[in-house]
Amino acid sequence: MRYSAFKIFREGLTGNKGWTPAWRDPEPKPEYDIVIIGGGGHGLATAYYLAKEFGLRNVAVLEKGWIGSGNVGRNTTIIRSNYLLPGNEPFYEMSLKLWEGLEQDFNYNAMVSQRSILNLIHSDAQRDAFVRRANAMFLAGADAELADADQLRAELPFLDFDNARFPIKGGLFQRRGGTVRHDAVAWGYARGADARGVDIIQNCEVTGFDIENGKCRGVETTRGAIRARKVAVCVAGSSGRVMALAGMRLPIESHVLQAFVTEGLKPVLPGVITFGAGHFYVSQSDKGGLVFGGDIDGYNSYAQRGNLPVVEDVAEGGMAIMPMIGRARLLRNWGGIMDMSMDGSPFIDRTHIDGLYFNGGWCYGGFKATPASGMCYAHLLARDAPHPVATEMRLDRFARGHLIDEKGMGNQPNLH
Amino acid sequence: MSQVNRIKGGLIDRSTEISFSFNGKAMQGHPGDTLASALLANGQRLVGRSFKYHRPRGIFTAGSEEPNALVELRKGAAQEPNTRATVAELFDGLEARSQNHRGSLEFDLMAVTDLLSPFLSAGFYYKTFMWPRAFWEKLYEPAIRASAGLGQLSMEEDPDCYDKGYLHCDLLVIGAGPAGLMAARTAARAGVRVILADEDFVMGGRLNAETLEVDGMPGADWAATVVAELAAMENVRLMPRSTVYGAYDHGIYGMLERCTDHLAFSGGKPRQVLWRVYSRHAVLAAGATERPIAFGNNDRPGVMLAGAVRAYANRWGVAPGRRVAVFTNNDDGWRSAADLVAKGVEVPAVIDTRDAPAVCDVHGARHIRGAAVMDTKGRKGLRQISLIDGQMIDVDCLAVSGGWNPNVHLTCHQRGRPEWRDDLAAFVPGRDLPPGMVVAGAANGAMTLAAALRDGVAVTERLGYTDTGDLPRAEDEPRDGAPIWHVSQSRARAWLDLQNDVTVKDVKQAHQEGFRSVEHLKRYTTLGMATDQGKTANIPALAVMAECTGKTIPETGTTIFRPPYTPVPIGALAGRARGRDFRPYRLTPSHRWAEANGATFVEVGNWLRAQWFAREGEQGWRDSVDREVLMTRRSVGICDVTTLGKIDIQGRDAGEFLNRVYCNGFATLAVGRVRYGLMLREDGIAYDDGTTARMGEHHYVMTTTTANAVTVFRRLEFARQCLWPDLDVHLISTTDGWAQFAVAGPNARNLLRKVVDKAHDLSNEAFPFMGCGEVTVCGGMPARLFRISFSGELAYEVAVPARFGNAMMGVLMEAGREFDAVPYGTEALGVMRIEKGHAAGNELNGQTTAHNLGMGRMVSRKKDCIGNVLSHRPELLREDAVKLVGFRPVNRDTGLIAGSHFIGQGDAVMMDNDQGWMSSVAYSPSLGHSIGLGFLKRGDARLGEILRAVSPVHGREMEVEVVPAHFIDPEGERLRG
Amino acid sequence: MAEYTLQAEPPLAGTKMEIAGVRLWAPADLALVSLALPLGREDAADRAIKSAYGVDLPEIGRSVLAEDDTRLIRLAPDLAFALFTHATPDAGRVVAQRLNDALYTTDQTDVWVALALSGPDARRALERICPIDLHPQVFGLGHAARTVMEHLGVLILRTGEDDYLLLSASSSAKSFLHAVEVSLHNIA
Amino acid sequence: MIIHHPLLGPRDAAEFVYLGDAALIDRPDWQAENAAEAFHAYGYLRDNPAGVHQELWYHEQGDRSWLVVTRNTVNHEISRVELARDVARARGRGR
Repeated sequence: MRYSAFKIFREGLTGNKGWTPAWRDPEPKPEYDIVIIGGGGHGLATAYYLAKEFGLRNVAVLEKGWIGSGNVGRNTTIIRSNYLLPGNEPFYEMSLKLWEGLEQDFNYNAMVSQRSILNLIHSDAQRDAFVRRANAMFLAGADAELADADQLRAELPFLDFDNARFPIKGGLFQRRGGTVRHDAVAWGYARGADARGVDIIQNCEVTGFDIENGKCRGVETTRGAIRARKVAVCVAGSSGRVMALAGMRLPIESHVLQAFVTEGLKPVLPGVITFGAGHFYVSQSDKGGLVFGGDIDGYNSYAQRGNLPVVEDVAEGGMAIMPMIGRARLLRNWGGIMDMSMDGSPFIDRTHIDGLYFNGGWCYGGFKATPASGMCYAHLLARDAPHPVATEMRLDRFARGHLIDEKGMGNQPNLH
Repeated sequence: MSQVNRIKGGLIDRSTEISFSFNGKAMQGHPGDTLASALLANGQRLVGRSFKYHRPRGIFTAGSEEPNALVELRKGAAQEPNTRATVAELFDGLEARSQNHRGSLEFDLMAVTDLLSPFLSAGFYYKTFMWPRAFWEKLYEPAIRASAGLGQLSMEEDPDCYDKGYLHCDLLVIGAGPAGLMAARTAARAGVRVILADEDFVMGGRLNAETLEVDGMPGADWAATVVAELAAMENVRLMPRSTVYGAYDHGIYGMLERCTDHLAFSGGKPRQVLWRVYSRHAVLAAGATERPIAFGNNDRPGVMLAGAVRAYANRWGVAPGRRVAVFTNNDDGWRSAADLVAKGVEVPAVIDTRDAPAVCDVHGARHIRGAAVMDTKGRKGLRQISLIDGQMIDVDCLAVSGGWNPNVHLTCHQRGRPEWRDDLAAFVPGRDLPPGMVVAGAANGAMTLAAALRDGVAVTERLGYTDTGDLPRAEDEPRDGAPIWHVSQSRARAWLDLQNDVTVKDVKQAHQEGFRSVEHLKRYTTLGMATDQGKTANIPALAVMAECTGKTIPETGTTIFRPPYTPVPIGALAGRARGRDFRPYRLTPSHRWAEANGATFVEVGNWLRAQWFAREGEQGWRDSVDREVLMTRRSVGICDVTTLGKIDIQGRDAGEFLNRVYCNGFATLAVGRVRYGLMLREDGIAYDDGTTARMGEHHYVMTTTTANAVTVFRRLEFARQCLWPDLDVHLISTTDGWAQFAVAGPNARNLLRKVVDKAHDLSNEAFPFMGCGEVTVCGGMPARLFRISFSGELAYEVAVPARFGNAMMGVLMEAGREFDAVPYGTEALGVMRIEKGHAAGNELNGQTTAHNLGMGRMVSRKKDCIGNVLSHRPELLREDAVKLVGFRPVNRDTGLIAGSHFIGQGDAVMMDNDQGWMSSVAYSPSLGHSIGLGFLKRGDARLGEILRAVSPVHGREMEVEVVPAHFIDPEGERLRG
Repeated sequence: MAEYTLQAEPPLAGTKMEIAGVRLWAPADLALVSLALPLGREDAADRAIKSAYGVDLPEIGRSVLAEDDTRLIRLAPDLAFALFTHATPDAGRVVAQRLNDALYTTDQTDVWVALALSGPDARRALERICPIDLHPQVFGLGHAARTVMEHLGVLILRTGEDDYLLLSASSSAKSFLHAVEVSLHNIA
Repeated sequence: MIIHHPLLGPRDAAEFVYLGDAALIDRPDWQAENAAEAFHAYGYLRDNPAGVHQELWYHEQGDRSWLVVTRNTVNHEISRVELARDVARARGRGR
């Protein structure tokens, strides 16, 4: 079924009785060419691009709960490509370009809104680092724009320019950055993949891998064994748990990241604002809630909930930078589990087990990466060669000493 | 008399009349009123508009679960959007306004969306607005945003202050209704520390809203006597107006106390206090929330929850209507009818979905059995209801009861799942409660008064707190019911989520489109996402979904309740940490001197440091900085460098310890000598640098960079305790203890000779470069002297106890007067270190190795040290790695740009041609042109080469020449002189 | 006679006020010296303490008053502080000599600043910033704890029934005073 | 969270700084033949269990001790807290 204004109009006149399921609810088949473990944004995008770009349709996506129940369903919805390092920036820029055409591509309005993202600058050293990054973005074909304090004062008069502990000295804009309605991304990809023949199987948890002589032949699930030529793990947040079933230790720790939304408010924020001297970033959703977040709690956790110190820390950052939000109320606060990698950058790679592939380590930057991650993983699965923008996202990079460490924090995941 | 609906009784002070306004209209109420009760008393039924369709909305509940009656309170910067009128305490002068309408509340222009509702069903926006692409941001989205949202922020800084605090107790009782009061009393009498918190401003919970008796007295009176007993006990803390909003790990609870929200003016005191309550145990006695039944047009003002209707009558002396019908599926609804009649309100009918005898006698009311309300009329307020059998009844208020849901929210904050109880047709707390928490009363499914009282005692005793007193006498009032969730015969839209306009049809459509998991349902329809978090909507919607799927409600699922229980202002979560109080300030010892001498300050972490010292006549900061550099290099300059981390390291194994934490050797450092040290992280990346001085046989003083002072200390403690626990090493920070000044320049020694006591020989022979020692200054003041140089000049750092630092700065300047000594700030410091080619934060950025920094040979292969092994990984030692080198502009008039990238002559400006970046730049007044440090591929082998430094973000590029990083005195003659 | 002399300017010198019935002041001339117990030579260190001060080192988290009014505060297995009144900037040397160098000493006098609070509501004010439980049954006389208040590291001591001594870093003395002052104002 | 410090009693976790897996105590021998491999595993590979986890916390706003905390990563329950120094010695670390 193709969605359109006309379709809505016709359904509206006939009592909205003609809508059909956005995706089927198939029983798992005994065998697929490719089984993707994880019905999150990345897994569904991978399936979509496998079918659409590489013509591989005998594909299943296995999801232990409901699709989109992982981090694509609980994030702060930001898209951007303002990275520094060559191992990252071309990948995220490709992702941003994919976002730009995504809705027309999969015929689903995910409310991609390029309302800009701003990183505030509070010191000269920070400005030097942002200039370097802005130029790296240009070199990779992305957009970037430096603003001085006066310009920001005119554009965002509600920021605290006069009484701030860490004065605002300027900012780095990426105007093409913005936000996306996160759940819709999962649904759009699922619907698109389903329409192209991919089986999306919910409530199907993988309990083991069928590995023989160094080759992965399929998976055990709560709904029976499923054989596959290739098994693609795509379960960021749970990577450690799932890959342990294949006997692998990863350069990843699982950490909880909290996110926050306020009650609905009439429009106050034009775009995404990031306060680097504190730990706070914020945007406003189409429904009016201020959606914000900060640092991870900082300890290993699979609990999908956090604790008060970070809640307070984030609120302090918010009040420090925009004290007008003091009377806005926090409505909901949730936690998601992040694959925090050892250098803050992800992996899209084969493993040492033949037929077993791994996508993970997204830290808390996975949402914006969804389209490119799907595209690059699909490329790897279909061609057995990395996509040109994902050549450095390898598991062996630490052994080689090839680090993609944007923040320069080293092998301590909770600092990335 | 504006209070047309005021009836007798209630816990309000009728002797005092207070004035308030709603949408500018003056109204009156009494102390004890909420804004909602006062609005109802004044006959104001229409109070707001719904989120999506802008449908008229009235007051629906009498508590914090309110989905409809959201208003803006106060004005100007104090404007407070989305406040529930049902919990806003009335005060004299209160100004309230309705929100979310264009034009007046009565004639909201946006109400046109309601006419388009067939086209705006669940998830419609995912299916359209995609063409043309550019229209989304420009047209569709702004329109959606403007119509969405609810209240308005003032856009001004929150004028109130907030505070936080910590409370500790043995038992936290959450909710001061019958169960909570009994729990608190039991534990209090047992002598343990008790905190009793309730979100209401009057303790007693439902007892204040009911006509039930305890121990032979009215419930509210009984509650007051218990509260009085507790208030007199030293081990009890009563906290009304305090909402426990979150249950966090290990018995930590978040609680918001509203201190001045019920006052017209805060008097400069915190508006709210955010308490973290540390409690061994908690009794959750949060009561229950009534749920509605969905039927056609059930969203009109005048349709209310039955328990709320009787609360208004009993507690506030307000009749929400003049003719009030009751629609119920359970016994409890009948009590509303009976209480209203007892207060003289006309109740034309009690419509019970059950075909069963009357629960009690309701004078004047028809009992309509096995019936249901199907539709309503009344555009801005209820006028008439029609039943499924076709009969119509004129009413202006309909009290609806669909049963009660235990308030299990806090039991789920640690991911516990509630369990379904068929006899109650409701979820009750599951077994997986937050550790230390027990649940009592209606929250635990003990739905009658007597049961709640019993339960409050029982759960507390189970925690080990016992009281031998008698259980208060009360009755078990009838609470039977038979669930019905929506009236299937209704043809008109039947609302589930009143705020977000989610109807039964929307749920059915979500099912039809495959959004069947509860989470999909919520996300697709926005059910339960409004400010009330679906407190009244979620369970009925779940029931509708269960009907569609043919499963039971528990099979269909439950949603996860997350903190906060009710919304918490961001201002309260931030507390005092805002504006200049966001983080503490650290001041250098000479701060006062600097202030008095024209310093401009800059934030360096939490420190404020003098950036430069402007003199009269200087046109801008560059003038000052150039002068400071030139005067220092020409004669002598003084800079407060106290912010560098200082760690006192003592112990028999201190030398060995240092040898392991620095990559270069420290084993051979002699007493009285200083050495530069480079520290790596264990992953082999350069981490921090500084000097360490050997002050005595077993005594060293380490300096770290300002930025890393805290983390270096932490890492050293890790090495000491976890890696080599049997080394005798002891660390203590002395950063704040010593005021340390760099005295740099050709006249540094001459100046210091005037200050350091004569007994100390400062000659080059006696106190050479990289020497150190304890000295006295100014006639016996203990001091430390280090001959080290960051500027490249003949330089010393002299340290005195910090309390003498301000005076010391003055003395140094006074002694330096004959040399034209200048104070210099961080800018001049930065210029001189770039001139000298020293790496600083921009170079030691956590991404560079000793190899990159040109210090690869310092990493000794002959000993173990942190980072040694991993620093030798192949790709970190690549032959084409970037190397730190100097740059100068080919056109000397050009200013370099930090952050520019290096591109070869003739190469395209793109990533594949990127050869490195400029990390630091400065204008060198010594050389008369801009200079830079940067990282360039194979940089050390490319001296003399001409490259382009491009900065596309500035739209600029310039030619630069690769030069050695030492721009000044490359042989180091000055600093050894 | 030296040409120049140095005047001491302790960051909170002269602080003295009463808010909410609580007296708040900065005690003058407090000296603080850290005492680290050499590994493997703890017994000798203990003996040196005993002979110098006439008391044993207290348990961790406790302090004792020695005969000369020096307060010995035990912070960790191998670390204690000696807190005493001493105006001249040689407290470290004085203590080291007294202990016969059996412990590693570091003068901490200028690293810290002190604020004293006294009054029945002192605890209620501290409740706003102090995360640890100061209830008299839990935090008894002489108890000592290092913790964090308003982002500042603080060593808190209970020196009397309603008396507390708070020590924090000297560089952030003003923020420290502000934090305590605001706490008092907010309960007044 | 609350960490029951073995010497100081219950303290809010906010006084502490987290490092990670207590395996970081087991720093390999730099002279071993497989030192490169061993240090790679030490520095980069983690068990990352969903369940009981031994981990290092530093009492920065307290007594500056490093602790080994045994905590369940699924429900955050802490079952044991030890001084890291004792653990390190028990694991054979010395000078």
